[in-house]
Amino acid sequence: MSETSHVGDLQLQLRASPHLKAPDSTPKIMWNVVGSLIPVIAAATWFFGPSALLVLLAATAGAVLTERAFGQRGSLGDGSAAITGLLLGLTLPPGVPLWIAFVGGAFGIGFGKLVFGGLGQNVFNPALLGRAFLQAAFPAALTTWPAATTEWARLRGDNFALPFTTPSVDVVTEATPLGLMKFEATPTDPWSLMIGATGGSLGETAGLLILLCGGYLALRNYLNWRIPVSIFVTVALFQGLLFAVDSARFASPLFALFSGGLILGAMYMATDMVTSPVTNAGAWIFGFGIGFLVILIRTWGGLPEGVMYAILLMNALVPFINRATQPKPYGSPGRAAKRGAREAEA
Amino acid sequence: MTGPESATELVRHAPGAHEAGVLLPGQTTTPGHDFLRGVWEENPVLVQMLGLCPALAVTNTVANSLAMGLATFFVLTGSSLLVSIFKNLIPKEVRIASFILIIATFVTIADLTLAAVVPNIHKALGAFIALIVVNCMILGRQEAFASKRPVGRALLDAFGTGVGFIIAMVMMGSIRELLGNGSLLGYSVFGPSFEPWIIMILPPGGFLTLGIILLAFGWWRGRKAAEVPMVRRWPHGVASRRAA
Amino acid sequence: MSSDLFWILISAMLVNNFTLHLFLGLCPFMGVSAKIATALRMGAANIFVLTITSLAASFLNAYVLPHAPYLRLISFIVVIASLVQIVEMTIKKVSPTLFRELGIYLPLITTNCAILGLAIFQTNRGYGFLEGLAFAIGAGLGLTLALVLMASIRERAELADIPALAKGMGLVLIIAGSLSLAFMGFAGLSTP
Amino acid sequence: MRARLSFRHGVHPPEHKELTAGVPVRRMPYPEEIVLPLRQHTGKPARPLVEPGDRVERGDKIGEADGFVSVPIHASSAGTVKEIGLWPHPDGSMAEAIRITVDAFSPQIPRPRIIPHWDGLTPDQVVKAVQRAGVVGLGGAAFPTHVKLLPPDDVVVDTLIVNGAECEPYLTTDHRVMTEYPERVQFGIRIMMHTLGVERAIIGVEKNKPDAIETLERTLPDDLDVTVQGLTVKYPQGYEKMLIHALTGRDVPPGKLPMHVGVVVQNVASLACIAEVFETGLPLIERVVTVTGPGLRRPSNLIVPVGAKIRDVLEFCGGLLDEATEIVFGGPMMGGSQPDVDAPIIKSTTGIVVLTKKESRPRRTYPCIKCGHCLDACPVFLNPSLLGILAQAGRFEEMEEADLATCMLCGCCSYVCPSNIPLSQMFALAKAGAQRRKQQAA
Repeated sequence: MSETSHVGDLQLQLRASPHLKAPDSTPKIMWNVVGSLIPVIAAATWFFGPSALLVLLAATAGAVLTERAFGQRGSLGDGSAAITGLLLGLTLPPGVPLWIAFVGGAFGIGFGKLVFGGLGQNVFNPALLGRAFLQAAFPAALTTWPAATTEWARLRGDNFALPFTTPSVDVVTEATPLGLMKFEATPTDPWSLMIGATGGSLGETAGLLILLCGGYLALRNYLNWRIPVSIFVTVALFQGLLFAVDSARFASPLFALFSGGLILGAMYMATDMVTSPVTNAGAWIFGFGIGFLVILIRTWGGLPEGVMYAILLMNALVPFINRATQPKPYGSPGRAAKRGAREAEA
Repeated sequence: MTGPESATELVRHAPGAHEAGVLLPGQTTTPGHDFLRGVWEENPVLVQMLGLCPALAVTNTVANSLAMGLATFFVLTGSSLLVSIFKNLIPKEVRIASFILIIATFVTIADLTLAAVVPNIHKALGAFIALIVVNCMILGRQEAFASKRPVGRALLDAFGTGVGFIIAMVMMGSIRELLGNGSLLGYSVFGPSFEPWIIMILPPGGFLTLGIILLAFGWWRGRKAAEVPMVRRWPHGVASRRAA
Repeated sequence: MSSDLFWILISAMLVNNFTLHLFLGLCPFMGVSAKIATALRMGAANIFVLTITSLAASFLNAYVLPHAPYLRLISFIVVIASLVQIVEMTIKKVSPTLFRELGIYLPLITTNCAILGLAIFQTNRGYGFLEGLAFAIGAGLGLTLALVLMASIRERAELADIPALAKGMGLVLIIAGSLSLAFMGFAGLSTP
Repeated sequence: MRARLSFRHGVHPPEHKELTAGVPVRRMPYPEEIVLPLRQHTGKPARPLVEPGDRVERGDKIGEADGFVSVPIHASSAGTVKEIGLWPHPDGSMAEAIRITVDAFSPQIPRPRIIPHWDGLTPDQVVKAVQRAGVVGLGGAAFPTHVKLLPPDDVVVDTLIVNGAECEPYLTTDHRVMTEYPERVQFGIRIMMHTLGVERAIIGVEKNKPDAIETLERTLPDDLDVTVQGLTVKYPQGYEKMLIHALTGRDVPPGKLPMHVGVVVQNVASLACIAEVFETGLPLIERVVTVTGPGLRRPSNLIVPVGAKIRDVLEFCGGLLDEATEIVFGGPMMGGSQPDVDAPIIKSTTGIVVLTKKESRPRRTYPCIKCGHCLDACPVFLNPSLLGILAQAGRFEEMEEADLATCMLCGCCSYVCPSNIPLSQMFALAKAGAQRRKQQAA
């Protein structure tokens, strides 16, 4: 938006107002998200060994290479493809074959984002769409959770299975806390969930750390805090209600909050700016919907975990939510009515 | 926001409706074109987006696709033949109802035949055989073509459209079975170590497969358009009408 | 019993969504899903016709078809089409406004696979009168949900910078596939 | 009283007022030539009354008001009319202007004139006097002041709001007027309350000007209900609608004027100017201008004769630094880039801000990522994200349905947009387009 005109000895720039600009930029936001994931990645590597890094790398390579091949020129610089790859990697089990992680990243970027026109245009969270695709395509590989081993450097599964071949499962596997709860009604101690001493996907453990990293983004206004807060409150409320009804059959709210991918999903996936509502009222509704669906699927559905589907379903509703929660402009009758009601209350 | 004013307008919004092979008054076509049109250029599934319900629902294996394609081919040809023969006897007011009755009769025959000949496949296809009745492609050919043309032409058109439908069905079925099961017509292609892509035989796989085929067409068309800057080819000489 | 009806409704609406899981009613799903307002009306009209269909099918299954099972398909088609025709004429007489809102969609719906599909599925599963009704309403709500979701997404996508090769139905199918993937989350939804 | 006087949303750009906030107002010497455009206010331009070669004294009327929403133009210096023709206008266009060669040896004494005593005048006579003096709103919009003083019969005005918010970064004109001429401001309030017949006046000043608040409070008249209120420091606090909301809690409905909710808003500098009219009899021929910015050698607050060229003003302030890249007329949030340093200061010029490469470096535009920051910034509760997407898709009718008309082009959305989408620029274009369509339809 700038041009230059020569007047005498001066070279003047012409720009449209405003002539000042807030320091944030889209790539800065995106790379901050990537940076805030580094501690989470480190924790995953600490818990799951080199497999974690390999899987994250493969998923990110799938996402980034697809963006590079089919995306607009220079679109890698905005960092959104890297986020997609890393987040997808964090939702995968450590032992998953690398080719599967790669396919997930490629699918997420290709069909979750690029067909819609690239950055900012997609409807579904690309990382979760990739993950949902993998879940439907390779259910066995995606639900093989290797048990913790004493040897840190050992691979946690057949990471190096040849492309398109079935991985050979020769590791000892264990159920995730949610699986244990759902199919054997055995709750796990919430404290071990918080610090990450459990099995599961790379980003499903160490809830407290993810909360901290997400909190950093919220403080810098790089994510809308209303979404995670509303998800957590909804889940805690509904699970609390169930727990109060029958504490033997249903898990405690604390368990519900810290088990599975809820923290990662609420902090990093649901808050994806592109696929969440633009209005704050919409953010509350969006979060409530996710929380409600998580409880619905976890309690009454056939799957132990529903965070991914809950977020994808609410993603589909976002255009509708945006439309329903349009702000009432200054001075309009709608706004006057709202103010009147507030003053009557006061 | 205003809704469409009439049903015809609504239909015009339907995908591929503008190229749905609606005959314009006084328009003539060659027999060869009558046949070939439906096979590829105006393929009912891939171009006109008609008959999507079976194309997505039963194409998880090649065998199912083929059976469904043949059954539909049979119903389409039979109905077109009958409609074309009796076109002058059917009063205009009840023509749609009569078409549906004729189609339903042929579907019942197909249903009973399949049940007798290939009971396994008949079971796999389930209710979707009965649903051939409401395949808009078949009714569309009766309304747009068979009821206005001599028997021979009507048959040619039905053959072409039916073949086009089978091609699309088998195309979908092959992709889905190959990836979803590693086999074609039940014979393993990639060997036992192949990890099947289960999603391809699930409902989302149906949507995605057709979507990907259409994207590939779009890409191919885009490349062709980039090579030869040509005027959009309207079916049945619409372009010349526009020019006049 | 009433909870059974509830789960039949939920199943038809979410778990085995007519459009996204059973591929029924795809014509309106692809064709009339460009605008939310239109999609909502189409959905409402669908719920209405599905309910009538279910009632008609229950009646036919109970009293007519036991005597002539081979007439099933033909009688379904004929009865549903004529019923819808009668209802359409009645609405036109009684409430022209409602007719303007829904009327033009009715004849289109009659030859929609969702309608006949409902009658056949209802018969195959041996649903009685009330179960059939719950099934029809659930299916109608499911259709409406899918239609409105698709319409709202398409309204947004229309403003986006869609790559040339994905313009048109290719993108719509990819969106439908994604929706169908998301709806897989409802798999197995039933009483705990 | 409410704890925080403010409005919702808005932004906090860096203020940079420290450059000139403590610098007392100085008088700039007369330049060699002054240029007086006939269009210096909202409404119809004035008609010229002089011919080339005419001798004019300081304060002589040289342009006549053309209709009710128009004001006359006066010579700001003694001299000879050189030419009447097109000259660069600060809005970027070329406009009809009267060029006067300044008489370097004139003592610049105005012709003797009668100074009416304000108390003896009816409201109508005050309004006439204000119009005759060519007074316009000095806050930037340049709306003829007298028009605001004549509410229609069915409108009851109960409050005069005095705008001393000055929310634009860099600018300190109103700040200096309030601290250096508080009596004039108070006198202006007195005349204004008399004319409007209102009982109550509220002066709103952003809290970043404690000395101004303190000075005004010290000089408050005893016999009138005038109060000073400190406002939260936030852009655009000085916008009429935001200010009314902060001070009275009232919202102006779309398409209505502040007087329809019982309020008249006047800028402090305009009030001081009205006071001067009734003190000295001189029309509006000079004004306080903040000349500032990181690209300027000596940032200052100046009394500048209307019509002085930017070039002369900048030279008086020591000239530009090498890094200077852009000259902005008015504040940096809403002002326009100046293509030509020969354009003159006009009645509505609140300041000149010289920006450097650091502020004006071009930034890459990214697609909208729907972050919603613009919704949180928009002081009139629009959805700039949606409006921007509609604008890019060329859907101008739908933009109007999305309440484009409520947008006041404050620039908050563009300021916060991380994707650097020129939202307010697109809205300005769309609004202009809507205006055109409306005119064509009529």
